Amino acid sequence: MNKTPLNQIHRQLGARMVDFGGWDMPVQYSGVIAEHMAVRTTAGLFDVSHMGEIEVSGSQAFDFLQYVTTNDLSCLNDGQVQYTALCYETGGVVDDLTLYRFTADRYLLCVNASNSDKDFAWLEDLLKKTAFSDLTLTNRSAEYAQLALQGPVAANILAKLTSTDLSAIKFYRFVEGQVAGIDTIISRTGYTGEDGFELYCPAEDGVKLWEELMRVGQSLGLKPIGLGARDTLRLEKAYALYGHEITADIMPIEARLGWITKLKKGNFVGRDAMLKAKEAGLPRKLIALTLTTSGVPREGYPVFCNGREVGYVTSGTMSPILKKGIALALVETAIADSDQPLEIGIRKRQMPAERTTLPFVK
Amino acid sequence: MRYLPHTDVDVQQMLDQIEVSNIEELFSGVPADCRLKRPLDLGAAKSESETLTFLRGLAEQNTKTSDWDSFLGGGAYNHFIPAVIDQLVSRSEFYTAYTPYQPEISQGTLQAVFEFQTLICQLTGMDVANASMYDGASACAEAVLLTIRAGKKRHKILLSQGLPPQYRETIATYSAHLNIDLIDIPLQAGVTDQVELQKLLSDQVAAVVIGYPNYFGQIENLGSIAELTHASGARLVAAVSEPLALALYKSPGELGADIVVGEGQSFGIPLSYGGPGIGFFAVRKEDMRVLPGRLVGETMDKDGKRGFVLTLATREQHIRREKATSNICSNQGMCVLMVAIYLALHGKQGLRQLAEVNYAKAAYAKEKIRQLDGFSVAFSGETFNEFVILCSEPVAALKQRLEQQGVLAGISLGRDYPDLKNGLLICVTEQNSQEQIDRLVAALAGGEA
Amino acid sequence: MNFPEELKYTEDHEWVLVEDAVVTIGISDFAQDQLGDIVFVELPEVGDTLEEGKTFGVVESVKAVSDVYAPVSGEVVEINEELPDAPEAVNNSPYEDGWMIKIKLSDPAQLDSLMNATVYQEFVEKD
Amino acid sequence: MMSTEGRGLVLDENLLFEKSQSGRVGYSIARLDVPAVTPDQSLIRDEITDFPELSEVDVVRHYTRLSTWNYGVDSGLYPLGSCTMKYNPKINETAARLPGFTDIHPQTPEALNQGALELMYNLQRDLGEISGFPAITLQPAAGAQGEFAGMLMIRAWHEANGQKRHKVIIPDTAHGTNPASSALCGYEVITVASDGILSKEAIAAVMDDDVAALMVTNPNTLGLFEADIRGICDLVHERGGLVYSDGANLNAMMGISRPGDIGIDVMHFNLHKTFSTPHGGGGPGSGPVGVADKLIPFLPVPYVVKEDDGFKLEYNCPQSIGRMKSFHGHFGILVRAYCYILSMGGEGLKRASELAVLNANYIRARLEGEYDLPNKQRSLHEVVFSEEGLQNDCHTLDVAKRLIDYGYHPPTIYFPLVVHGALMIEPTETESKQTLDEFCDVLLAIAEEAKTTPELLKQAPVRAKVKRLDETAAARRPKLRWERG
Repeated sequence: MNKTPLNQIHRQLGARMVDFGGWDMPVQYSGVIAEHMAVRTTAGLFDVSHMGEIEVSGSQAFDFLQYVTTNDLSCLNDGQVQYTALCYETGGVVDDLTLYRFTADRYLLCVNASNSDKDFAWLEDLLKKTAFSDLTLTNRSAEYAQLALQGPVAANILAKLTSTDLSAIKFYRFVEGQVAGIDTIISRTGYTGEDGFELYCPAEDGVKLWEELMRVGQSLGLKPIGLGARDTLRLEKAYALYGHEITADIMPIEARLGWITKLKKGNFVGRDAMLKAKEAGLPRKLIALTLTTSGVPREGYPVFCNGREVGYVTSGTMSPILKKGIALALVETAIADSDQPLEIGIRKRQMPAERTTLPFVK
Repeated sequence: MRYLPHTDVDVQQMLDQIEVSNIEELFSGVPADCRLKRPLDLGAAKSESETLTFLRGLAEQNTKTSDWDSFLGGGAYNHFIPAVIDQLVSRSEFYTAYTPYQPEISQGTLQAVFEFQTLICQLTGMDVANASMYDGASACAEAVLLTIRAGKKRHKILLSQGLPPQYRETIATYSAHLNIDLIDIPLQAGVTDQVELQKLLSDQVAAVVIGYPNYFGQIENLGSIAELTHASGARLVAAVSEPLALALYKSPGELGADIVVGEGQSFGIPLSYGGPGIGFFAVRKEDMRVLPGRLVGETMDKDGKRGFVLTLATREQHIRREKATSNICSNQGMCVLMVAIYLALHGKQGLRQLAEVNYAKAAYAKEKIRQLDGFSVAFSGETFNEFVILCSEPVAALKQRLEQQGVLAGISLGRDYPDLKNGLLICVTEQNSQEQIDRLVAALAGGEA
Repeated sequence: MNFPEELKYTEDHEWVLVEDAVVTIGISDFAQDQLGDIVFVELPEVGDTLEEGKTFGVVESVKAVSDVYAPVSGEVVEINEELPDAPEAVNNSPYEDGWMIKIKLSDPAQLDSLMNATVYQEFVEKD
Repeated sequence: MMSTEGRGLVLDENLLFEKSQSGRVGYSIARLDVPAVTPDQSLIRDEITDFPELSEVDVVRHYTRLSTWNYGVDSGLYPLGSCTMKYNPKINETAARLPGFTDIHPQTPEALNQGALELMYNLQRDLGEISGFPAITLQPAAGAQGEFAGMLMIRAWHEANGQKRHKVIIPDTAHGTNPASSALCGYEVITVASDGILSKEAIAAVMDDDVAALMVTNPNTLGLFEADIRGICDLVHERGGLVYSDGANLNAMMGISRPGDIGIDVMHFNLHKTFSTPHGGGGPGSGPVGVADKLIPFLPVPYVVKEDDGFKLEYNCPQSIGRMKSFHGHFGILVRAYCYILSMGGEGLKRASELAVLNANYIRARLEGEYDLPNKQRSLHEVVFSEEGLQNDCHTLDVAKRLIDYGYHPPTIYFPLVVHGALMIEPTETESKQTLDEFCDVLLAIAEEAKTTPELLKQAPVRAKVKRLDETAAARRPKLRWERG
């Protein structure tokens, strides 16, 4: 199994480890709920070094990326980050990612751990098939350790270790600076819905960065956070997770990701399929549901309307904040747009669920 | 009638001995208002040749895996069956015998079952195996009941959504009225989501049930799941619907499973439209006395000669009645024999080699299909002889298109997995030649098969 | 068949040896004889609390199972660890090696309702 | 001819594992015609320790020799009470092995397996005609699972009517599976004593609004027809309960009386008893269940229906109790049973029941007097003697073991529990008068031996592969698998 540079630390901290898409990762330290609450109230530190990093550089890097991703690169300046996606010709999603622009001809793609090899192969494939010449793809996944520092007091903690003016880094922007004397990409991004940073540093410095952050963060309530809370946190904010809301079988425009799908920017992989689908009218749409009775909706459970199956749950959990079962579900557009009552099929019973505006936790 | 030996003379002599004047009198205990006052409407008896002709007529209307290119799996597998098996199980000393209650004249059955129990233990990496259950699904349901019995006050069962749907449905039937709380563990990339699993585990969970390989042919990381499960004090049940995989991959026992159940049909039992198959059931020594089903044990006779008997019978319904570990009172005797003979023939080397052939053929098909436009392989993880593809063409139409060309392409997943409406489960075994696989790929691509 | 004088007996054929607050419990010679060859004995765990008249264990022969009932209420302070591996002790030595559990009495008064050897002997003989 | 003379060629045979020779093979696998690839090493297991390695000849001789230690219906009379060990016709085996039946995958589209579905549909129809039930499920894998399915339907019916009943009444003569199946449905079992047959009064005494069902076996395990059955069914129905009938003894009733006509609500069949499918040394069996109209919505899924465009598997039953096992039941066994029904026809089946009853009564008439008969009522397909009157401390077990020396399989012994040292004999219809005479002569001779030379009984059997086995040792120190010593 793959291990991140911080694997030993997790074990020393007594984390419970799981196989996460081939990576030996911490699922929890103290407990999912406690960790969840820490991130919402103070701060949490995540080891996300399993994420993949792919560098694209060269004079045609821009054109190539503009062609292979769904979002519009032209509205991106140096030092900015963009949430975007790679799609198949069918419009289905290869992966979702954050794209970092260093210069007009140097970019870094941060992709999902379990997809990084698939993504890299896919990009190489496209490169062969197309006319783009002057650019190089480099898989830098092994070179980086990545930590996510998230929560209301994240900035206060980070400030103790860097001279960089954090207030100058706005949301979805990044700078290259030093943290605890380590060269680090400081990115004001995250996957929790809280303020915070994602920090990229050389793999060999990962342990030191972690220890320094924990040292200065403890007094401010910083806790190590596992994948368990990472998932409940993102779901409360209704962030899509690959393999759930978006898959090879689901178009971003079906998954409320129209905002990263710029059909007007010109041709890109998957665009034709999406245009066609849009013309025909999208059959499915992602909606948010909250169970009005007890019970926990789970991925794959069917959604019913007047006894008829009209869709299924893509992600579901018990919200630690709301103390209710919450779910994202992909359902027939007509039903999604109507106000007809919906039920989620939990085993043989159908539990009433009401539509909720996103995100679940404001 | 050729099965009824009585001559009129016999009948008369017997009636005289009984001291009644006719057979009717023998039924005097049956009140008139309970009598059927007309003949049974079943038509007249058919001669042997008429019967066979009629049944052949029905048989010929069916689609034989031996004539078509079949890529159907999903819990029933098309493997080759050596001629030896039917020849031996056709010995009527085996198949016309009853459950071996009289050990002195049942040593053949008893030794064969004892050997079967041993073979299953070796294959699964467990300590004790019973004399078999009805099938994999019911064995899995019985395993769930065992963990509830043995789990003291624990009443929750976590079922991976990667368990075959028919297993999950059977478990639901068996546990309907026993205050058991069944909870699904979602999948991530085609395997049990361990993050979700960790969130669901608690001191109320009696067992975690995982398919190995799972319904999508994926090899689950049992070792890591076992650690999580045991950390919460629950039992790990591994359900194996394609046991040939156990000849290649680490055994569930080695990976920490507490109970291993599964379906043995792959080992020399014909598909027969899905039954009879055979369920196997293996546990650790600690659970020996809460095991359901029959057990054969070794002992000695008066002269100190080795012999075999049914043992630990006090677990069973004919003694414990409503307190029994199960209501089961049969095993799959004939199928036990088929499986044991199959395993004896293939042995240490053959079974491994056969598993490798299945793996290589499936890998070949998977790669070919991956390269087709309009198709993608659904999940990236390790698979044995089955895998899921996603089709841009509606699956129902696709399947019918291929049926026109004599290809049974696979099983649509839409009904059991709403999020895999475009999913097709494809199985490739040693029975599928390269030509067959290439035909499948060509047909999928839209060309002639 | 022998029924030691120093013991007290129940109608379910358990015997009780009273040593101040702690009592030792097993099944009588008559009971083991009725059951035949005993192949398995299931006992409670130390710390379990037993209620008079409620079953606390199981004794199995090849083709029969019978529950064993607590003659008195109390907490289990010791069990005969040997029995699971040597169930035959209950046949060969029902009153010594075949003892099953020791419990701390919660209500000594319950002892008064038990039979002495003579009464018990009459009881099994008219059975 | 009645004797314990003669020599059998009964030879010893080691276990597979003891015969194994490293490097020996008994298989052939087609050449790999695709590129060889293997999975990630970290997932792969080491070779299976001590797994056998044998040649084809080794395996064939091993099992052939094992078979010679077995006694089957084809070896001789097999009068096991309540097990109906009738002859297993060979055409059944031929039919079940037709490639059109063996080589069909359960997931094949229904339109492509119409023959199999038609066979199942016809069998459902014929079992319905024989039992008087409007609907049949073929799914249960065996009688015990049929019972379980039946009790689940009863519980589902009560719950659909908003009733939470907790108890099931079961007579003391019942098979152990009855209480076990009830317990699986969460029911508490109320045992009721029967004096040979059940009286309406006995049931009335325990029947209340908390009783979900009465489970009967008819004819019961003493071979007696429950004469009050109609009245008993009415009584139970009046109090809102249902009646389950164990079909184990249907072999006495074909064409005579139909459970569905006399107030029974649900019954399971044992195809391996009544319908001649082989017992296979313990299975596979098959336990279809017939139900009254009111229970149809609760049948397990799937079952076969006939529509304009052919036969289909019906899954869409919202109130169904669900699925009992994978796929569609023990199809291979269904083929054999249907083949039997075709061969017998309606008249043949009735004749089978008549002769089964004649045979049992003939044995009764020949042995009564020498063997104690506790219940004197007119019995049907089986007869139960007790061990009363056996001389010199000989017991039922000794008689059974001595029968083995004479070349017969013993009857069912020590069941039903209500008869002291029960000897339960069910000859079935496929045994001739001559066979029964020899058997009776032997039993009479054994009773005589008990008087004169009891040691012959005590030592028996002396001519089988092994002598009496130490079951106590087997249970005290269980050895349930071979291990390298």
